[in-house]
Amino acid sequence: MSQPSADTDARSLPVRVDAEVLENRDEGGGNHHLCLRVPDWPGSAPGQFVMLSAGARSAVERTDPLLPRPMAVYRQSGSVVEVLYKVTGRGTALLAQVRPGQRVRTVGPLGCAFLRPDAAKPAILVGGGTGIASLHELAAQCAEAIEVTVLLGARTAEELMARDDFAALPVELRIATDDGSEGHPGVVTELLEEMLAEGGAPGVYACGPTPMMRRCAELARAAGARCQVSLENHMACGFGVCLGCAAPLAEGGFALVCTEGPVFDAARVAWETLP
Amino acid sequence: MSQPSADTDARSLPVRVDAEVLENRDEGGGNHHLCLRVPDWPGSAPGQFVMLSAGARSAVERTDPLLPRPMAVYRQSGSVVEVLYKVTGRGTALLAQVRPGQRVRTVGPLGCAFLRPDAAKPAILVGGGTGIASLHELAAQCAEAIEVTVLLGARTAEELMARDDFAALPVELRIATDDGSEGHPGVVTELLEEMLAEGGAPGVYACGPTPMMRRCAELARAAGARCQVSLENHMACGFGVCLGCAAPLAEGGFALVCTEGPVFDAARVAWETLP
Amino acid sequence: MSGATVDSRVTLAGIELRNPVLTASGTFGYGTEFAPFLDLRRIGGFVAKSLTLKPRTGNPPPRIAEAPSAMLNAISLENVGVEAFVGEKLPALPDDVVVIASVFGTEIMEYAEVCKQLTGVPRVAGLEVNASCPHVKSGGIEFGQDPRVLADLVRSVRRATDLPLLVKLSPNVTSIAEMARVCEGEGADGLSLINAVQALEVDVETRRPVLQNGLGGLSGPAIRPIALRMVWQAARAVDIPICGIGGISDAADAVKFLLCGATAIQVGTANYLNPMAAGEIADGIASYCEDHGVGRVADLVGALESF
Amino acid sequence: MSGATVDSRVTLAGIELRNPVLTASGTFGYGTEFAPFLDLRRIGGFVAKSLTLKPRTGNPPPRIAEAPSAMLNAISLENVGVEAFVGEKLPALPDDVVVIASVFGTEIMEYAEVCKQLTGVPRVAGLEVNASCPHVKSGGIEFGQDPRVLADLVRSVRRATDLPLLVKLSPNVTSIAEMARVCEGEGADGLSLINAVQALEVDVETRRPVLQNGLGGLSGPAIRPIALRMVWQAARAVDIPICGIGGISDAADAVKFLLCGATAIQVGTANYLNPMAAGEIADGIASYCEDHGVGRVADLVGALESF
Ligand SMILES: Cc1cc2nc3c(=O)[nH]c(=O)nc-3n(C[C@H](O)[C@H](O)[C@H](O)COP(=O)(O)OP(=O)(O)OC[C@H]3O[C@@H](n4cnc5c(N)ncnc54)[C@H](O)[C@@H]3O)c2cc1C
Ligand SMILES: Cc1cc2nc3c(=O)[nH]c(=O)nc-3n(C[C@H](O)[C@H](O)[C@H](O)COP(=O)(O)OP(=O)(O)OC[C@H]3O[C@@H](n4cnc5c(N)ncnc54)[C@H](O)[C@@H]3O)c2cc1C
Ligand SMILES: Cc1cc2nc3c(=O)[nH]c(=O)nc-3n(C[C@H](O)[C@H](O)[C@H](O)COP(=O)(O)O)c2cc1C
Ligand SMILES: Cc1cc2nc3c(=O)[nH]c(=O)nc-3n(C[C@H](O)[C@H](O)[C@H](O)COP(=O)(O)O)c2cc1C
Ligand code: FES
Ligand code: FES
Repeated sequence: MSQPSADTDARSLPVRVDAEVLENRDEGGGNHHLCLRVPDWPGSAPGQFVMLSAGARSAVERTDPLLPRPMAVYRQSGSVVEVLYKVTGRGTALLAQVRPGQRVRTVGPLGCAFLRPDAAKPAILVGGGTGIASLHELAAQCAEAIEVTVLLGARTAEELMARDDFAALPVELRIATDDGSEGHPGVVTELLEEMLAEGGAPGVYACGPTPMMRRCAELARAAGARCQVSLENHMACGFGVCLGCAAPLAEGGFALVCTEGPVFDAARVAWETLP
Repeated sequence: MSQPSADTDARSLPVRVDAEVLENRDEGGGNHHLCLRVPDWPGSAPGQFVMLSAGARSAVERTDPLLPRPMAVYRQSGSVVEVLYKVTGRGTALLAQVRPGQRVRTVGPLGCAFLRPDAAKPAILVGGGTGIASLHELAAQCAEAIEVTVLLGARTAEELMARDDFAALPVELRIATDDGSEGHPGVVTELLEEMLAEGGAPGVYACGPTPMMRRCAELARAAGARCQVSLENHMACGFGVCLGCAAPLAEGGFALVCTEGPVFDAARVAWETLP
Repeated sequence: MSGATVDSRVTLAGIELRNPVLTASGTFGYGTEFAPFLDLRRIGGFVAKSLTLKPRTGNPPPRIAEAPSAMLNAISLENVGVEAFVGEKLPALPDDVVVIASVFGTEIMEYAEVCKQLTGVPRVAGLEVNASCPHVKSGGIEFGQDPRVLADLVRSVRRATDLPLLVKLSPNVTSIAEMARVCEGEGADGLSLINAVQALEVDVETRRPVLQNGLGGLSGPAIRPIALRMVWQAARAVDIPICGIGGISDAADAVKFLLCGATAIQVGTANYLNPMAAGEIADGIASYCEDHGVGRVADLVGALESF
Repeated sequence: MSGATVDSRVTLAGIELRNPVLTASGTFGYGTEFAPFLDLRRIGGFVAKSLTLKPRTGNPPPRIAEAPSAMLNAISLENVGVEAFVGEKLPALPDDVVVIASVFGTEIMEYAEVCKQLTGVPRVAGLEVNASCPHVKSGGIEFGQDPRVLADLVRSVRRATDLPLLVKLSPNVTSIAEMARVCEGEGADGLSLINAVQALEVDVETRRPVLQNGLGGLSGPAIRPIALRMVWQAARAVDIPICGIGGISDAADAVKFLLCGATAIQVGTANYLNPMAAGEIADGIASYCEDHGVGRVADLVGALESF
């Protein structure tokens, strides 16, 4: 299985499979847990994602909604690929209706993974909303080698994704909810601010809504810490051909989030013009 | 509850309801049995139909497939409306995926019913394929008053719809299958031919594929029997505004199948140009 | 959330509407068909099926087919004729319902004559001239596809009536802005757009077109982004009001057209799928306004911001 | 059912293709991106992303959005430039893959120069001139929207190359037949149609267009019936071969275009949803032929029967 690495050549070649649904569980708060059997799954590294089309190969070929949805690989083992997703619109609502035994068209693994964490430094993982799903594989791998703190944020305790899975890892877990229904009352970046104030220039790994990631980037820069973010741009293909997912770079020009990302060094992103 | 009648003024006003699915059972051979709760259902007469949109009010608003599907009222009792349908394309396949508790947009009852059978004459009902579903209410009502023979045809015994429900009625039931797997080996109109040869000028009531109905019309005319057919034109609205369902008439011009039909006197139909 | 505090009234080409939701010609019959489903006083009004001088039957079937997020139709000119409309259809409608009559023809004189006969009829609030009809003299090209033919048409009907005059444009053109300006120049009071998009669908088993007529008109959600573009372009080209049409299925769709510059909208194909759609859209626009702090629906018109 | 006995070869504008399935410019990158999914030798060939003289970056995001049975894009001119295409992209492709280069520009001289630079490059089997680019001198109207501008463009690129020359037409016109005849008259060897349909989508929360660029191009299944109509119209207007494009997602869709007169087809947006689509469509056409007793795919071309 591949190690966390953004080295393009080390990436496994993606497959396209009409994957069998093993499980598709409603976990409450709009969150769902999907287990797919993907024969020939080549393995993915933390931060990589798949493109999922619900219904493309089910009994009914639908042309609406049309585009596949990008989803992080939440966990993987052998040919079983897990995805944790929130119903936010029509595509994810359709996905939530798929039953075990039906098929979901799956393309992946795609994208560049998180860069291997520096073995000498503690890591802080900051996840907000659906961004949490992108961090579980990273947390699990890092926790074997270094000290890891995971900060998770959501609007309410009910909407919080994956709490129990993170709690089962050998990491320090802290939670923030907007309504104070669990953990710190407020936004998750306030927890990051607190932790960075303690010094030590840890590695920061963030995935969540743009304002959250932007704030993480600012805080990390101020603290002299390196910060990687996983961007959530809209995508049509996921493998570098539609040019739809361009993110503006601080150095000028654009990078494709699907092939050059989704993981970027936070300092490279032109946060002001990122949609 | 209303009696069989094509009297326009006696028709109940249709309703539009996002009906709750009580049951949606796969009966094998592509056939499915759907039970809907339609509050304020005004009752329908044999031969009337509903327009069903699967998914219009489910969790996912889909725009494809777009048009609702016309389906005969198979049975009704109070606010429960039953439909028997075969999966033949994308719309019916989508309908087959709907689960109890979900909603199916329902508009109806629509169309003109079969004319009340002549109390002095026996009735022969001829159903082929999905047309069988249009005849059950008629059979049930007629059987209370007159001698009824029901002839049902299908490609195979497995694909045959509603056999057991018809068998439970006080009617004479005869079956034909193309492959001879049940009953008469051949087409159902051969059974009709046999029966008409016995004389007595019964009333003939037919619903099924166009070639079948056309043959019934020919046989009935030759035997001097009156024949009513229920046409299955493609429809967009079902209540007379799109003008899409026009059927050519022998007298020239067109009739709207959804409002002037679906039941027509077979002699009125221009069979050569009916699509 | 109820929208009760919102002022929904708009004025389209001089016609005062209770709210901006009309229904589109050919998708709402002559109005009475919807009585079981919808109190017509819940919507702004309706545009009746296009009328010709004499009653006409339409094309032989098949006349409709399904397409991705759309339908195709080739109904052609089927209608009861102007006389039956005035004598039978209009009187059957409840009072207080705004009726716009749609006019159709195979030559300009027929259009003008139908307009004349509808002028002065008390229940007719305005006319919509359907310019998507093939112009036999120009070799089958639509009236609305040639700026000169369109100008002639609008000039003639303008002379024939003093009723509020909307011209319904064909989308099958290079420049909708040019066609809009032609109509404005000839005295149209407003524009309705778009009509169905010319299209073709084929059956690979029979190897024939699915419609007996061959070509048909594409309508429904699939054409909405095209319609929205054309409404935006037309609204920037002219000062007369615009009635937006094309794939509108819910209140959000309708709001998009208003933002792009439409003063009112028409619900078309959606009426078939949901005979209560127009009423729900009218209520939904008001709720949208209330939820977004907009006091008057008219304030949405043309309020699109650039990026 | 395997299609193995069917002769799938077609000749498009002098280019011999193993089968009639190409992939559309801008939806297939420079070919190598599909290597994990599809042996490029399974399809007829591909049309590369449109090239300009110099490398260009595209529009700022958002560049794409979803629409009913469709997507919208405003990628603009983003490409690696003709030099990098010849120097880096072409050599990375396996032998025996038919490559058609697509050419783009903001003025006619740029088109001609890019065509010149691609002529004589061994791996380039033909050129496709993308006429859906806004012509700055005509005030932003597309090259393919004005018959005179289109004639000038085709004349210039025809002089610049002796490679098989396809002109890719814009669907945003009144008469596709007229545009087709213009290209034929100026010596084009074939036509590709349609490009994406100009469209607009709005976000009712932000009250802005969903694309940063405002307008975008609509592609995918929603436009298929429009594309099919235009291919049918163009095929009746000219004698040069046509490559059909627009919403093709499966073999049946492809067969419809062949029946309407297309010699070959291009798969576009479907590549995004299913990177194996083009291969599956190629196989599916052969199976269709086998199942329907058609010995040669070429026999389907223009075989539509009237009703
Ligand atoms: C690399 C990557 C990994 C992701 N991983 C996860 C995950 O593990 N779990 C999870 O719940 N979500 C994840 N997301 C976000 C997820 O893709 C969106 O929530 C989803 O596409 C929304 O689709 P919808 O049909 O519900 O919404 P709609 O609003 O109906 O979608 C309309 C269009 O917008 C796009 N879109 C809308 N929201 C987003 C978004 N936030 N990001 C990207 N595209 C969007 C859709 O893909 C679609 O094309 C990820 C996004 C990216 C880019
Ligand atoms: C008055 C009436 C009553 C009917 N009652 C029944 C019934 O009780 N049970 C049953 O199984 N079927 C019935 N049918 C037929 C049923 O409507 C079609 O089988 C169904 O519409 C096919 O839809 P699809 O999505 O499976 O097929 P698709 O081929 O995907 O449909 C594409 C389009 O064609 C139309 N269409 C295709 N076949 C037919 C057809 N045979 N009749 C009308 N439209 C068609 C669809 O409605 C849709 O608009 C009835 C039809 C009519 C007109
Ligand atoms: C079956 C059908 C019949 C139509 N008849 C007419 C007509 O008679 N006159 C007219 O101006 N438009 C007619 N139209 C066009 C509609 O009024 C409307 O412009 C078009 O369908 C686009 O709107 P929609 O996508 O909301 O349906 C018809 C449309 C359909 C689908
Ligand atoms: C994201 C995107 C980018 C495109 N870029 C180009 C391009 O560079 N050159 C071109 O000629 N067409 C381009 N097209 C148009 C396609 O080649 C095709 O003509 C159009 O999408 C219709 O086909 P489809 O519906 O199968 O996608 C692009 C289309 C999309 C969706
Ligand atoms: S999603 Fe298509 S290039 Fe990135
Ligand atoms: S189905 Fe619309 S008029 Fe009959």
